[in-house]
Amino acid sequence: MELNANNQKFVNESLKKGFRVDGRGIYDLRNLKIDLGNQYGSVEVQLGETRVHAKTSIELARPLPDRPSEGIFIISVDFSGPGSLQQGEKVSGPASGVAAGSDAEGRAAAQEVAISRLLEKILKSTRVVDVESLCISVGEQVWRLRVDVHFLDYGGNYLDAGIIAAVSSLSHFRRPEVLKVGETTTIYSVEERAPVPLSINNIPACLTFAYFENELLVLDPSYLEEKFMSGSISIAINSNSELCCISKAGGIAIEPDTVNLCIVVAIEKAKFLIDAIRSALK
Amino acid sequence: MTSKQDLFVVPGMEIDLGLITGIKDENSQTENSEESAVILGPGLFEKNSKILSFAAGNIATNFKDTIWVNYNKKRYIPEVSESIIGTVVARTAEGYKVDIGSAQPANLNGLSFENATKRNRPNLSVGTIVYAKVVLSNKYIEPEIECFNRNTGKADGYGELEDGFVIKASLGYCFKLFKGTALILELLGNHIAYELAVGLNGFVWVKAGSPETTILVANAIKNAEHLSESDCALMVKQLVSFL
Amino acid sequence: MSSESGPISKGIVTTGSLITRDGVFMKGHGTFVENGEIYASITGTVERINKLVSVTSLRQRYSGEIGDIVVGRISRVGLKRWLVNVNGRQDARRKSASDELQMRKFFKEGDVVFAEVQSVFVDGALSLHTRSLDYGKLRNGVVCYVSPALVVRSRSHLISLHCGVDVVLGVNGCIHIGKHRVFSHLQVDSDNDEAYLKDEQSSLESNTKAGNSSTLPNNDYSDIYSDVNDDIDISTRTNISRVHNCIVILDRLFIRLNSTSINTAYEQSLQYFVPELLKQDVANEIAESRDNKNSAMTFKLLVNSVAYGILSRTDDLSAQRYTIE
Amino acid sequence: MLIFSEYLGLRIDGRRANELRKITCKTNVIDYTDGSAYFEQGNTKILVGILGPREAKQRSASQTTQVTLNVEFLVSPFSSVERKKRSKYDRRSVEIATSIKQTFEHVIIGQLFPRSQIDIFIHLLQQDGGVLEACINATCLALIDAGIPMTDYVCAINAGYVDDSPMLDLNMVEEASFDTPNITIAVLIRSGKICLLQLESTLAVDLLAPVLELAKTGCKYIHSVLDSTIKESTQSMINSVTL
Repeated sequence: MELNANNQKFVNESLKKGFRVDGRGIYDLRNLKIDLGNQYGSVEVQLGETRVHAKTSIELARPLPDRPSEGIFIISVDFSGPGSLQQGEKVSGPASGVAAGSDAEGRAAAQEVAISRLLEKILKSTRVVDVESLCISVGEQVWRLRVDVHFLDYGGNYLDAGIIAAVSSLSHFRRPEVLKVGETTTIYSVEERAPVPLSINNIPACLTFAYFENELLVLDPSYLEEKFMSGSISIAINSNSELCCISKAGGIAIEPDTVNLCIVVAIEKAKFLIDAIRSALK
Repeated sequence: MTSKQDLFVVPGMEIDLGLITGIKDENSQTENSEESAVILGPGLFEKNSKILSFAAGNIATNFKDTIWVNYNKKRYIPEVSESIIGTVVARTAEGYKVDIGSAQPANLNGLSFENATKRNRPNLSVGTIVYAKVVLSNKYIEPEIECFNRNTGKADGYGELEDGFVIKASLGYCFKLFKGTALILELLGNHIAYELAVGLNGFVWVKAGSPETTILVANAIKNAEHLSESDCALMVKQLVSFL
Repeated sequence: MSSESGPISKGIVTTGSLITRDGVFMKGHGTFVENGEIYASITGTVERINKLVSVTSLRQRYSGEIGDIVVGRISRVGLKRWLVNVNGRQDARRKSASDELQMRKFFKEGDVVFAEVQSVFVDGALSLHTRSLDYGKLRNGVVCYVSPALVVRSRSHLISLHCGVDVVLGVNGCIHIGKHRVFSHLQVDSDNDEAYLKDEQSSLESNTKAGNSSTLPNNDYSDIYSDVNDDIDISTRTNISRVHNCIVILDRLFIRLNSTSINTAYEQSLQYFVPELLKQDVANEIAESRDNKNSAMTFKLLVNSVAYGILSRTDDLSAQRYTIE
Repeated sequence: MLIFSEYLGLRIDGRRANELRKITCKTNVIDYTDGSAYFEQGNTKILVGILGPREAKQRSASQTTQVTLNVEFLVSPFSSVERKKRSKYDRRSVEIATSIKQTFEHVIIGQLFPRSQIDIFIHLLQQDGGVLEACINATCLALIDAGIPMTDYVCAINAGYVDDSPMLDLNMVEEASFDTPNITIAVLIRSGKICLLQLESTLAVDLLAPVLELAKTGCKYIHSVLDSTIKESTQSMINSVTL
């Protein structure tokens, strides 16, 4: 309900003077809370007001015909209920340039598709989970790993919170141990043998910047900033500081060196996020 | 207005009307035998001759004939003569549609502004915010709001709000702020000059000299909702030190 | 005057190219200003009228001006107005004071209307009026769409070809080709009663404003608004479709439409059957033979340099459509 | 082994590292559209039709103060090796359509056409890598042909690293091969600003800058091709009209 022209003008005015509406610095992340659930692989992440829950589960399956030696890694994203982006989208106005009614829902639905596709791309392109390690016996039996990401409360910047939740959940998850002796493969139930962690190659972190008129940048946009931004760029960096994914689709055009600036800041902040995830999992 | 021990009710609890008389007896000592008509305020409803509460909150009465429940909610139900802050959502032929956080957007007639005539009427664009008063609210038709005081014809505060920043708060907190009894307002007032407009529909409009002071005031008010008075003073001292 | 003003580009400019840096110029249609410099926002030729710089393009949708004569089709009747689709940025509006039922007696959905632009709204919608003799409903014919740039804003928009066919050139690129409309009986009856002529020709609201109730034109004048197409004999029908195909060829080859170009194209097309007209080779022939002196249009050079694949009316998007030279 | 031969440095289709595939394009190819373009980049063939700006059809779009853009991206079943009927709403098509809509939303000068909509129909006839880039170039051409005011040309290209040397304009084989990181970039020609940037594989940070530079020169070349096509077709129109 705070989408009105006054707030839009106020957000822009204060950004010009280097102030953010929630008092943060330009490159400050909101405070991050990662709570591990009682089950392996169930994690809830709170980034400022944004709350996401991720759950990893596994089951046996036949491998895909064209990739007999690889396990299957599925990411499913769910926005239903309070977390959906349609909340509070009713209000129109020059602020979001969006008319009330279906158009707002249309725009929100497209945003949800964009977020889930990006989340999938980042997790797949950075090869967080080594799919070869999920193979039990080539061509017959593989593990089918599935991460469910539920977005619970929309406080802005779902993508970064979603990545943190998914990655923490994958690292925290334990699968039943498998012993392969010659032809016979025995799968120990959780009671018999302690479950084994997945082989995680590296932990990526995603940093999203929102930008406003004449190249004003802010990291980790909050609800209001995300509604009034003129565009955003998301940069995913893995644990050995390599670029894994960049997505800048739409919004006003920006200078190339603004992109480089974002990358430099992203590398710095990615280290911080990855350490936060690692310390939470100890 | 509330009796010494606040009687806390939960939804579905039966209220016996003796409460009004009971409280009244303590103060006025007059015996009130015959059945006087009782007005049920928000939070209460009548079901086969029993009064039940549908809200969780404290019972309150005005000792004469009305009894209601003070309960906190976020979804605003328009009540006549309440001041609210709304956002213009659409322009209609005779005025504007204003979103005030209730089920349906309210109608604001183009002429219901201080000295507005058929020819010179204020020209609000979509997205501007207005401070207005609810003049018509009933279950079946869209609420009606106005931006001027009907009897004096003056705006006295109502009308378009320029610039400033709007924050969302729960209705109960806004009610407290509206009455002006909240300590946080004075504490901030000692240090910063700021303008404030409180809408009973859960919006507070703040405007101070510069963006950073407006941010400070807005965040202070937002955080003070659940702080005790001493913590409020502490918080303000800390915030002000940053200036 | 241009000596002391800064350099200004001439001829064809494409989107985004700089026109002039000099602050003295004002930006006109088809341009935009970015930190003091004027850039072209569309592709076309630069036109400078002393201080005003604008870019005119041949490929833009029709955006109306006051006084334009347009041909359109009624798309909706309601809310005290007729909505006319004139292939413009917004549907044109034609106000009427009477209620819907009465309005349908004059124009209803699907009628082809011939009107003049009265005013242009800020969002590009036009308001039309039919307040002079030859405006109103067009019948007994066919409409075809050409690009608006080809129709020149001239006084005479009604061309009567000697083969008994009327061509109404709408500035918005809609052209109505129909049976010749005989005006005689109209003049005779109505000249004795000036008020009456004004009444049924002029738009309704001026009528009601004048106080007298909107008298419904009695039936013998209803043919002005009747939408019954009277039966047309075969020869006129073929003439109508011949002229139609000629206009389609002219549009394909992007040749300006005026009485001369249509007449000459019509004469050249006489040697062919009407359906043949739309075949590419026949069209080229017509174009070549059009090389007569008075129209000074050397088709020959034109057709060879621009080989358009011409869509034959009957079949769908045939493969020939995408042959690229 | 993607490099055809080591010492010659030729790629699998015989091109050098910074060579683009042959681009042929043509405007005004469909009659009943306001603007249309046929664009071929190597074996990727795209047809774009533009209708608009015209009266907004859906109710909601007719309220806005800006033009509403809607983009439909259709893949023809015969477009790639195996015939597959893809619906307009499968995820990849929706994603490409939204990327194009977002890219052009800020380039088209939308305030000139309030309450109107522009429809862009993109038809992928044949695909051989670089689909999103070719769609952007084709749409830019069609928009200019339709005379829709824009602030600049938008040219797009993909580039990447094959056997760790930067390559321009990757075809399907190069794009899909395992270890080639590739980026897609759309650039505003005049200001050199970046409209769209997508990287979907791991790439060392310092390798990004050179590939960005290479891609920008590629875009400049594409711009020259598009520009000459537009100039040619405008010139021929002017000739035939003024004749």
